[in-house]
Amino acid sequence: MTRYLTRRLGQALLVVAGVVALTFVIMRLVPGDPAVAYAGPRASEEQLAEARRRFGLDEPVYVQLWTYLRDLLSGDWGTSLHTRRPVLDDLYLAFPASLELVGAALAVAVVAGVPAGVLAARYKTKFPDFSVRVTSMLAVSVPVFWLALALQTVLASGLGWFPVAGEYDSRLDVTSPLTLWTNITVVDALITGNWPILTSTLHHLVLPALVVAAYPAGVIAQLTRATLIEEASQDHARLERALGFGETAILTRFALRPALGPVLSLIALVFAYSLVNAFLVEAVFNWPGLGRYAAESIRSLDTPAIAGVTLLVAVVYVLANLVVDLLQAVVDPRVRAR
Amino acid sequence: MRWLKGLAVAGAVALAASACAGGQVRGADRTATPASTTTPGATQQATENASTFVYAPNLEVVTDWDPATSYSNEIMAMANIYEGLTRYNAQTQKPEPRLATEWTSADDGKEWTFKLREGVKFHTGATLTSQIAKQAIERTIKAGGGAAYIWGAVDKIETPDPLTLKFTLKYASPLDLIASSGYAAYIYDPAGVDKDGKKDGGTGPYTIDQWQKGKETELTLKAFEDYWGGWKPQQYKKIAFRVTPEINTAWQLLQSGEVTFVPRLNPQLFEKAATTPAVQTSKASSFQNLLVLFNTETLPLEVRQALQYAIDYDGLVAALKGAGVKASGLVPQGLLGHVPGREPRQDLAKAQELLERAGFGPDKPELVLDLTYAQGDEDQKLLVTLLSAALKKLNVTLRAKPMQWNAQWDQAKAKDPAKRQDVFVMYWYPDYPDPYSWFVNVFRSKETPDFNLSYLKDAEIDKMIDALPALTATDPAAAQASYAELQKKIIDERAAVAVPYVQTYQRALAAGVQGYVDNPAYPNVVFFYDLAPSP
Amino acid sequence: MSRPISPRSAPPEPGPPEQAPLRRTLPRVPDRFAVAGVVLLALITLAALLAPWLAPYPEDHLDPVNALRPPSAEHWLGTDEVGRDVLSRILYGAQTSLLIAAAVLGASSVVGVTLGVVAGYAGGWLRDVIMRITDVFLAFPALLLSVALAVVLHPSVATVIVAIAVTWWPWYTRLAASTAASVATRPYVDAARCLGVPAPLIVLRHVLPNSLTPVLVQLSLDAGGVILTAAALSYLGLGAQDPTAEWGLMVQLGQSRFTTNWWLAAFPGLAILLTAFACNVLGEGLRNALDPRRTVR
Amino acid sequence: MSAGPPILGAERLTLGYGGAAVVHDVTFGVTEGGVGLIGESGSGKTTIARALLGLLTPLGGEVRYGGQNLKYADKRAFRRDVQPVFQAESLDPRMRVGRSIAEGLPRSERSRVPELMEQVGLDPSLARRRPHELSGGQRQRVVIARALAVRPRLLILDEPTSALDVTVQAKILDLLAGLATERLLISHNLAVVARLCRTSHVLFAGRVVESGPTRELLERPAHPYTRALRDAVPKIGGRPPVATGVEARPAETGCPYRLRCPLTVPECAERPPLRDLEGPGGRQVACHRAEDQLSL
Repeated sequence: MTRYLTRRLGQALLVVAGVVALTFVIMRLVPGDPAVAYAGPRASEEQLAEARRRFGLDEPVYVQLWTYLRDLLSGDWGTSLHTRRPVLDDLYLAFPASLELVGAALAVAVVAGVPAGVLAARYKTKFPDFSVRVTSMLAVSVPVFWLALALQTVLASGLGWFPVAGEYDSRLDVTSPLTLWTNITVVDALITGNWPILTSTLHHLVLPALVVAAYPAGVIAQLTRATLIEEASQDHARLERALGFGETAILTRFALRPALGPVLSLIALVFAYSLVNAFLVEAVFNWPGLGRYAAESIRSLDTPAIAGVTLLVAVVYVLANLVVDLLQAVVDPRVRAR
Repeated sequence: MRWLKGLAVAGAVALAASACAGGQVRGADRTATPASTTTPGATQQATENASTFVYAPNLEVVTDWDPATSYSNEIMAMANIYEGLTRYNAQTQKPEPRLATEWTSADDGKEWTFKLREGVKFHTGATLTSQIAKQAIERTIKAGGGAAYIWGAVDKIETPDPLTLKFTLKYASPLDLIASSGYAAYIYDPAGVDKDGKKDGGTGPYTIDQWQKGKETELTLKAFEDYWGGWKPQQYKKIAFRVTPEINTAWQLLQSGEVTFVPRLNPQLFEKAATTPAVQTSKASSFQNLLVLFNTETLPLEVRQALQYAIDYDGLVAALKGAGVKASGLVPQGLLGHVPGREPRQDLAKAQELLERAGFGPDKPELVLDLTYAQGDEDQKLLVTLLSAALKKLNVTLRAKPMQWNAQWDQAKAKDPAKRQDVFVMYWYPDYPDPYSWFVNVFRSKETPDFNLSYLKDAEIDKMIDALPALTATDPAAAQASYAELQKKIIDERAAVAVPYVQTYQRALAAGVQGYVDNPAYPNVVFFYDLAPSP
Repeated sequence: MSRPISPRSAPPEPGPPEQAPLRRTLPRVPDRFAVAGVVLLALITLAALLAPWLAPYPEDHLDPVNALRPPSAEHWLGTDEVGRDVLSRILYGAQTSLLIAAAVLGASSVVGVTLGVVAGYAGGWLRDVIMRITDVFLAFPALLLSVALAVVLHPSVATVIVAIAVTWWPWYTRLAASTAASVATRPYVDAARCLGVPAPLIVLRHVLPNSLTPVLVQLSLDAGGVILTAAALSYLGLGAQDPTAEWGLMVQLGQSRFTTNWWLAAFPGLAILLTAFACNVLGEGLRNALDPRRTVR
Repeated sequence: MSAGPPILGAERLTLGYGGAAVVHDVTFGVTEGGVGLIGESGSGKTTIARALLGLLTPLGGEVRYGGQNLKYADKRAFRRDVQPVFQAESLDPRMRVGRSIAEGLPRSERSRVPELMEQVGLDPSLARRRPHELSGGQRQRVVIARALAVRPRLLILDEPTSALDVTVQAKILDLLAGLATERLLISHNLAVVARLCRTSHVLFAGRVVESGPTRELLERPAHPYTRALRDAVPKIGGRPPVATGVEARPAETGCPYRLRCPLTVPECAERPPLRDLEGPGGRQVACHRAEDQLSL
């Protein structure tokens, strides 16, 4: 196990190194002089030169790559051109909000997807199965940015069931200010027992979480259904049938457990993907996360910020994959031997 | 400024232009200057205003807390925290007293003396003196960032007494106007400047309450109790900036009463706002106009003139549906140098005739032009769509590229002139309310291009431009004549530019707010102190 | 949407011992679901191909006087802010979407399969090098890498194609490598080697054709993902540019008018949904048909 | 029997994948009259065949071709001389059988395909079919025709008939027996081997446990494993032998077969038996109890 762990970690590091190199290349290729963007349009030649020195743009490329690497490792991810703050600080603020959104979405996805899959497997080829298949297929095919727009207009603006946008009612900042610990509002509100903010945040979370949950819920339902049907067709299920267990009991009591393994590793895999999906939704719902930050960075061609976001998501992605593989290795010793 | 605009405008992606025209506000009378004193008996039995005024900007508010270098969106907050010596009144077209109560100029505009207001307290607790004001301005000049260049004429500053500030200039300049700028002209206590936004060194009616970078409600302001203007109960004591990138979301928030003020709407939403009971609207002409700059180095005069005639000015303004009005020359209405009655008109027959004279046109070789414009700007895109449709008929192909500002600008400044575009589309507005900005930045010749992106090089025009500040400071009538002459030369004779429209700000705010007036000299700024809920 | 990470994308186990040609396997399991996908996709393709004849108005027909008209008899799906017919633009948009999907899948499968087959057949260090490179590209969520690339390149349809293809090919490399490695051990490959057929010819004649089936299935499963990713990029302003008719771009342009002129964003979004749905259903059916373990009816 | 070295041979050949040996120290030559390699699946037969075909690099020892190490031999001549005949399934499912047969032929000789097909008893009109459109026996004939195309001197037959029906098997064996080439036959089926090979080697767990004239082996097996093979496969068309012992795995020390062997003595656990010359026809056997067996 230790050997497998080291090898797998080594691979992950290698991949991260490749990602760093790729981000560096992309940053080099972006048109527009970052020094100009930073120093402002009316900067004098001296100010420009100063900005170039600041970004190390006057050095040869390999030195720049080395500096970039060293800075990354020492926690200096560069300075955003549009917020003029360290990129890492910006990410530290934005990432928790996205984490909150994606976490909520995945919870919704599991709560909706697993029972749907069970239902479909139980009544396979019948109407419930058909509707679950169609719905889950629609869920993975829907453009999230469009779904966000539609749900916001109908459920929030039209019917008034949910708030239109935002993370919580901003008036609460005055009446019951929130002490920040983790920067994840829900968690902080829980820790500090700030109920008004907690309920407000949960209420605000519903719509964006539903939208982000569409894709993972669809995939989870499909996977649960397929795994359950496979499990139910195996020998042990036949035995259980012979012992007089009903179909529902077999599915939920015996088949569901082994099916949960793949679903769990799937969740880890769709995590990073949902993070990217959240990017497309955050602007619509005014959610102060990574996506909104990235969108602004793209608009202002803020290369350090774009690189920072890319790097962060790639690392999350690599980590998620690593976790999946390690989980599988724990569960299934054959993986280790590969 | 262009840079800021690049941000703000590109940021507006789906947002229609900021809007304009007129200056009328539905259901609100205006209070332009603070009441000098608060006599408790005089105010009606107004109850203390406990509500928060929520402003919904489409971009992050603060990128720079330093009043010396601040040059971006934070003007929305800064103009309420900090004050300058003067403030420009868009109605009278004159600077009015703010921290200075009166001022005089001498020596043909090369010497200016400002009398400071008495009893003004900084948020730091310090009292305003000419010494602190001098320190602030000198610090701003030394920092050299943002719009610090506006003080370029200043030679030295003296403080003959604690309330008198005397400037000696290298050349004549309208310093009272310069001092009203929304950028780099603030008088502040340098001890209060804090880049982390925990405190500030302003004198204005509001001070920083909380700044949470990256949060949805990024910034809250609270009333500064010791404000020299005093406080009435009904005035807003709490201000919040709630960042809302999507215009459609902003509108829904306004409708549900969660935000009080939305600075930009598109024409359709604005129309809807006008008929929504809970919402009032405001239209005001701005100082921001669209420039279509023709490359004077690559395009023959006839082609440039043909392009001027090919633009469907009326169609464009009609499609803007109130978000812009046809421009009359380079200088928007409300500024010195504006010349009425020179609105351009489309004339395709004339355009074709001119093209044919240059050897192009329907039966002649095809002409291919490269145009660059701001990515994500719907109004510029509209211009491009209409222009390419018109030019197609004249056998001219417009290769239009939407670009990020940095990239667009970089290409325009390319060392190799062959790599530069033929047509450059951008917005321009002045840092302080004076038309000089257009001429010195965009049309004065320069060795290496920066904003002179028509690449015009004309010694005579340069000479006239250089004389403008002194004329403005000493002889406004002569300045006006000079501006008129310059516009004739640049637009008609040299055909370096076409100016299709001036933007109109179209604001939407909660119906219950009284006293909102747009001041185009401070774009997107709401002077919260002037507002109150209707009784 | 970046490349979906779902069970659909996991490189399958090396297939059953002998994969019969796709053609022969297909009719074995007719899935009504898949048939529905085929029909839907065929209709959409037909609409795209016949757009110039079907569309009631030319693609770039401007009519500012009739701007922002709601759906009516003249304009079934209404008009946009410069008076262009939404229905016509959706029909032309189908061309763009299908073109992007075809180009991305074509380019990335050619590159991916070539590298994968070489890696799978050659094995050894060559395989290791190729696979590590694919790992790096796989670590980027497709949308993000596309964003980064689209920032570097100029936003356009071509950029979208390049950007997505760059993130897409590694999946086919993985898939083809694992299949090719198993094909390489087949007796007919040994037989060919014994006949002295040179390695490149063996790869071309035997390994490549016999590694294609899983890739074809994966391609059909991926079409929906590509269309969604392309739409997302255009929605972010990094893809197709006006006046090109592209669905994601149309949603983005219509977004700010969703409360006032809902048809601008609603119909293009629906078009994306339907097309992605058709592709996904078809891909799912194909996979079920070709993978007996998963055939569940 | 002609003089000179055998056309192909194994010299102390040790084979394996990824460093782990599955064939240990095997030596034999392909002599006139056909040579058989007999053993259950997993005994290393196919691995040896792949090594003899030059598809697998030996871990130790060498493959000898025309009296020299194959490594240094003329590969083109070798490829012409030695051809495999694998199972019927060894055809590319996507390739028309005519093309499969022609694969080893230079372009100018493609016209020989009908002739080759007739030679193996196939109707030339089948050339445009794909493998799945042919019967098992037809496919096997295609495989043989493909090998014959380059006019080899030696065919290495790896289970050429095991997937076929009994009647078809017999026809294919007739065909093979009638060919004018040398042959090395690999099979689990003693009866098939007896039909085609004068000499045979019995493999167990990657080792040759008994060698000798095939008829001798059949009539008087000296090794208990050979006996088990013979008894389990009484006639053509039978299934591979099912191990009778509870423990089917080869032992790692001593005699590899001892865990299945009904005749073990303490010595079997102590050291592996040597391959000794025993009796006529170059008969060799590796068993501590060989003499007892022969005397049975």
